[in-house]
Amino acid sequence: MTDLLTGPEDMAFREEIRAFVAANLHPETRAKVARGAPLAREDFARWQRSLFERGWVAPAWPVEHGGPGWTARQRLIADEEMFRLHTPPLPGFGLKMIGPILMRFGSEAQQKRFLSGILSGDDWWCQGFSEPGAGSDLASLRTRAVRVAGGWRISGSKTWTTYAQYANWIFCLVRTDPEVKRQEGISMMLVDMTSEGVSRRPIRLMDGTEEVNEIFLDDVFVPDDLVVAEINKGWTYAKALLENERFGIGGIGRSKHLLQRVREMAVAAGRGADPEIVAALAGYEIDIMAIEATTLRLLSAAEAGVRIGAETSLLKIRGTEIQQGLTELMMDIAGPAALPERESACVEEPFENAAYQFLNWRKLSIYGGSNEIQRGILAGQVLGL
Amino acid sequence: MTDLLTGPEDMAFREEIRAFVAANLHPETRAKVARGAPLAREDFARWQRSLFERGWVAPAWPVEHGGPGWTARQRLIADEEMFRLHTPPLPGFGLKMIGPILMRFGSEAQQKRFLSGILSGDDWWCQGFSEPGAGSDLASLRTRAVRVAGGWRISGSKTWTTYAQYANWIFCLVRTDPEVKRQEGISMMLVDMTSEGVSRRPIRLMDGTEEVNEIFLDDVFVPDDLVVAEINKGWTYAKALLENERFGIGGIGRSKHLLQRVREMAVAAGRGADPEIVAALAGYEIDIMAIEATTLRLLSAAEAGVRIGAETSLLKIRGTEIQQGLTELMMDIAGPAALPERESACVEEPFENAAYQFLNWRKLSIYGGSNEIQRGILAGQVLGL
Amino acid sequence: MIHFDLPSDVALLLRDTAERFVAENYALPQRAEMLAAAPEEAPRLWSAMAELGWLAAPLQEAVGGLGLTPVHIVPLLEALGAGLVLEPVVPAMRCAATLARALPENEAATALEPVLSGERIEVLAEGAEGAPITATRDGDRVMLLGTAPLVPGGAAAAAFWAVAELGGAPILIRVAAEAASVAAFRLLDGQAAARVCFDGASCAVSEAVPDCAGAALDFGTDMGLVGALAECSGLIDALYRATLDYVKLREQFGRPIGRFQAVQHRMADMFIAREEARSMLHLAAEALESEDAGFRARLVSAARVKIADNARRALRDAVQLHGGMGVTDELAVGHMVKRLLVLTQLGGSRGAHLKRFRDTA
Amino acid sequence: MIHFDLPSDVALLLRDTAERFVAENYALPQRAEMLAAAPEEAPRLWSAMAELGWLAAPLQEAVGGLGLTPVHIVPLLEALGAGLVLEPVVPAMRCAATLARALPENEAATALEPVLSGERIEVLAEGAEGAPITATRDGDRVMLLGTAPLVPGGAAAAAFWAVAELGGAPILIRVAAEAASVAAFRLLDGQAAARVCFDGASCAVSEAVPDCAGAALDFGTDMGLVGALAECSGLIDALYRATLDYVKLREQFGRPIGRFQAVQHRMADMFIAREEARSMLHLAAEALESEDAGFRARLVSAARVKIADNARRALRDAVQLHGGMGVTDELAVGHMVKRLLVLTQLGGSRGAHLKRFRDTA
Repeated sequence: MTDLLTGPEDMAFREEIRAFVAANLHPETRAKVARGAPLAREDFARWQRSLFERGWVAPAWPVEHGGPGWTARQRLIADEEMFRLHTPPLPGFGLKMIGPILMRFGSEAQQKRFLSGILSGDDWWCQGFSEPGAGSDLASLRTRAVRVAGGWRISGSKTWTTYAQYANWIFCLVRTDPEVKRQEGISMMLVDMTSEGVSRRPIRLMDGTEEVNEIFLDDVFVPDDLVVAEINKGWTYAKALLENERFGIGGIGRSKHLLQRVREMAVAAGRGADPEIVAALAGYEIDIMAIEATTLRLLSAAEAGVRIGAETSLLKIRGTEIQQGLTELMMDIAGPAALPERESACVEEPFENAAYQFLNWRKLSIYGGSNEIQRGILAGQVLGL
Repeated sequence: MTDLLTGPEDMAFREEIRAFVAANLHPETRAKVARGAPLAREDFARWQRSLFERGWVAPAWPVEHGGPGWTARQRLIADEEMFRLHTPPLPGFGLKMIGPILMRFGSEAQQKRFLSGILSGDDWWCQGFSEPGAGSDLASLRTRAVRVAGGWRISGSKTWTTYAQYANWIFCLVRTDPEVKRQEGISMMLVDMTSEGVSRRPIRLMDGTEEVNEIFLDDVFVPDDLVVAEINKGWTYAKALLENERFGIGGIGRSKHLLQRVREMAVAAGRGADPEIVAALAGYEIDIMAIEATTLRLLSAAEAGVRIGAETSLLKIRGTEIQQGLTELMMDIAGPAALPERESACVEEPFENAAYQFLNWRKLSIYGGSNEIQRGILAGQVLGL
Repeated sequence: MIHFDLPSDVALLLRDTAERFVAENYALPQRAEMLAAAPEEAPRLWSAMAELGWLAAPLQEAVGGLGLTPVHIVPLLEALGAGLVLEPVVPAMRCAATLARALPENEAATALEPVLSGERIEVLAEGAEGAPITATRDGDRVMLLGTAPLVPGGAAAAAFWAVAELGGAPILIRVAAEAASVAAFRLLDGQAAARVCFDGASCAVSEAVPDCAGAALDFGTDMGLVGALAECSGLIDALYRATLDYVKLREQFGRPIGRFQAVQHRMADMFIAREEARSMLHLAAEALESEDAGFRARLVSAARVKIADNARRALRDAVQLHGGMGVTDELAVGHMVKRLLVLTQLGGSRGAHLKRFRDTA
Repeated sequence: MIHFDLPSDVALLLRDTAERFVAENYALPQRAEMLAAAPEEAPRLWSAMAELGWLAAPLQEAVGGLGLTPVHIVPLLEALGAGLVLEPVVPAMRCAATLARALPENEAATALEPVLSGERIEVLAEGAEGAPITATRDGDRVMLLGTAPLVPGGAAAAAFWAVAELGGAPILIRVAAEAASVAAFRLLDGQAAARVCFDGASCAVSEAVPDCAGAALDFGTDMGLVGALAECSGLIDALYRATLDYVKLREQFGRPIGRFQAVQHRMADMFIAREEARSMLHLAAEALESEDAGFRARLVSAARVKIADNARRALRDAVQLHGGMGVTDELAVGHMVKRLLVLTQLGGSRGAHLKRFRDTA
């Protein structure tokens, strides 16, 4: 891969990252990431702890809240290097989602209470937005909160809740005013997962993992001080999420990491010089370069004061198309070696996760606003159609 | 190309076709078709005359109206052989469109007056359906016919009228009742192109040809006996068109002919063994085979009494995708040799029409119901969405 | 020469039986139970399937079969594919078809009798691409060396017919499971397979079955491919139907998602993918009857390329249109997707079939 | 090392001037008139363009240029591309950039003076792939043999700089148009080109310009590629904007077609194609400043692959969404499509650039 950001300062910064990773990344975690194996809680927690201690755990957070004070350019470099060195990508529910929301909209008490736990990993957050009936159409959500003395009582269910089995907190969108329509009347609340009435059903995915869950909220009490900012304004805060880290949604580091793995697999399969594979890999490398160049160009414009809005949806669309395409190429390279169940004795390294990753990563074009939704956003908000 | 229909009777029939073509196709016409050059009126007329004399000009017509009495299978074979031998595909406005409509809905007088001219080519018909404001949405057409003594007076304009410059007759959809909505209130009328008030503006296409025209109808008188069947039922007759020749809309003969040309070009360009080209050509050959197999399967079902409706839209969609893909491959093979204007002195055979054919055949996915419309038809009429 | 006749009454009867069988025995909870068993356990419904005549169906009567041509069997196999059946019907058919051609009639009848009755499972075992199983003569015995890394249906097989090379020519050698080193495992779609090491296995020279110019093996390969393609076609159809039902029911933004044009166009493409797959399957099944091995290979490989391409496309779209539900293990869709993946990964790469298609032109 | 700074004021000024120039001089009827002229006629607006400094812009001041870096010129070239300008600006720039590097400074200044002033057109002329123009020494003269089959801008050139091989090394030899056999013709987008046969042309050995390791030619090639990519990017943007306007206006089934989801998604893809093209263009333009020829070649070829792919996609969709109007000669769309086609057919195949991209990794 050709790195685009290679000025002297960039290179020094890269060196700093590399040294840190070399000194701190657990070899077991590293091996899992390098081979696309599922990660355990400990893999994440251990790595988060290291980053936290170094002050690097929240690249995009302002310094006053515990961020490292990196520029957007440095964040892209850090992301690239971390992926290249097989560090596990930390789930973003605390660091990229509720953290920034609380910094912007939360009360001082909420910030004081939660931000440090998000940084350290002592608190593990999950996200309670989607519902069985409200996926792409989030505004149709039905989980209700009813006013009681000193707070609210929530009833309903949330789904696709990633890593809820590890979480002690969940931030939820709930309907607080059923009379007004759709987006209005929705509030955001912070719910202690150990509260009475919270239960969980793991959802087994087709790749055999249990990353996601359904969460049932049965008359769960939430005190007033755990409501985020104003009642009935939750939609606004949720929408603001989309603006966070939006220059990172191309997943460039992730794509480059995957490309590297596919290239290694091609070599392992004896097809490192197969013209068809070689051409396909070069094509993807250029595709990634185009997304990286677009990210940098939009970033540069934003830093110069140009308003960049929903344009970044294109990074999500193309980034996920590239990643899904690469998992398919990976599977084709692996051939039958991709087929044994990965827990079975007859797996063949390095191919044992190829088909599983293809299966698992089908989600990329579905979650966080499906690619159909993203194209609709581009058409509506950017193109004015 | 692997021929699928190769039973002894099939082979005998193929021989008959081949002998006829060898004896009758003008070498100049043959050369033009073989190289994808534009055809003149004379190329069509000369070939139609030969077919007419042999009784083969209208493969799908019943024997009593002058058809050869071929089975559907023989029609597919004839189409395949004719294309393979570089015969020019006759425009279908008379033979495939108004002819069958008149046979089914026209008066005996109309049949008597027009069918023989359609067969012999003495009459050249064009089609007056589309209008500047009514393309995909044909039912929004605005050309009006007003009742007068003994007939109607038409005013309006028609567009995309292929080969109108050669035509002496045009069949038009016109609005005869502006009060009812859309499909209702439309009639079909036969208009003598030499009538007072008919004028023509050629439309130059981006490939430089002038195949299509805009036709202006300025208070043109049409006597009652040139109205097709019932007034205000024109939409029904137009829709029936879609059912004609529907097993031929995959354009299998055309695709195979094009594939053969592309293969020859690859050899001429010294890339006959280029693995990328070879793989692409094999892929297209299989794509064509799939469409041929589907045509035969649907046909066989229809002959066994299964009702086959809008399913045949898939033949149009995939057939045109294949043909457009092949023109693009052809252009890639030709490289810069595709670029000189084809009238210029520096053209390089056999590449001189490659880019022009790419340009000209963009129309395939637009006319006769765009591929978007065809997918809508499948979704609506077959899938029930 | 292809006819495209409609399915015969026999074919439809077989298919209907299979559909009923699947409905009764293969609901997802029942299937989950089967998946929980150890892979080397005998597949639960094997003898029931044999009793229904499914294994005997495509073989000529002289060797104990029912004498049905491939086009008669295809609808049955489509139903078994759509039904996510775990029993190794196609691998067993492939093995039996190979033996029926490689062995003299009376020997074949004897060898196949306990197989067709469902008493035991026997399948072919081949080396990996570029690493064939080799045979060498040692006096009046033939010694084997090599491993078959992935034998579908091999987990519970009583015996393997090792496909080995002896002096450059293919031979078949029957090796009882006890005489080989068998490691059973499941594939990601749940079907049981085995890695079989033949090092040290041997038989008398007289017991090795030579295959004249590989004609029996070639036919068996094409038979196995068509069987797998039938399963694919059945699965594409099942995915299409499940997705169509889903988009008609699932509402977002106040209406069924099937009312959105982007969804409609994608469903139209899935319909096209299904129709093309069916047509190519029919073509390949008819070609299987041809004694022209080149023609047969050419059409089977063409079908393989097209159906695998369409399967990939259909499975991607089926998951996407099911949204979050599509990636779970809770609907049949996820299981169908895995099965289709496995089927398209086995039996040779796209490039290899494209090459075979060209080489037989 | 890439910066991605926003366009400078100079760049924007050049672009705005070009846009005004195009608006005043390149309405379709005006352009149709130009196309009706014989191809060998001098392009009408050439000296006006030279006066605006466009030809001198990217050259260093020491050779008579304005000393602007490639990123400054790119917006100008995008505007000329979108404007369907017929004058051979990019071929002339490529030639001048090559000479500025191949010749000693003072000689370059002298050679370029009449070129940059617009007094005459001089372009490079290369043999076809696999059929280079060859040079042989004959005493103190160099004799040429070979043909350049397609020289963009060659129809009205006063002189050609033949790129020839002399003993395996590249040299440049200036041949006046009268000394070569020139056949002028138009390409399908209307631009004038020539087939130039150099058989028998010669010059003194001292006049032949050696190019040390092809460094000047390589730079010129990359410069020419970036120029053509800038035109492509401008055209993709123009197609995108024209199509967006069209789908907002054109009504079918009672509403603008831009309200149909299938059209919206396709427009979103066209937007993406445009954005990616712009980004890759910027990347390539910055890379042009690098003295690392491998890095430069790598990024230019990457840009070429991506932009050509996106151009093809954009032109297909633009025509399709314009429906019947898209295939006519009556809207600018048809002309843009033809121009884009020509640009993507010239300058090397996709495969060749993919290979150059890999080889420079």
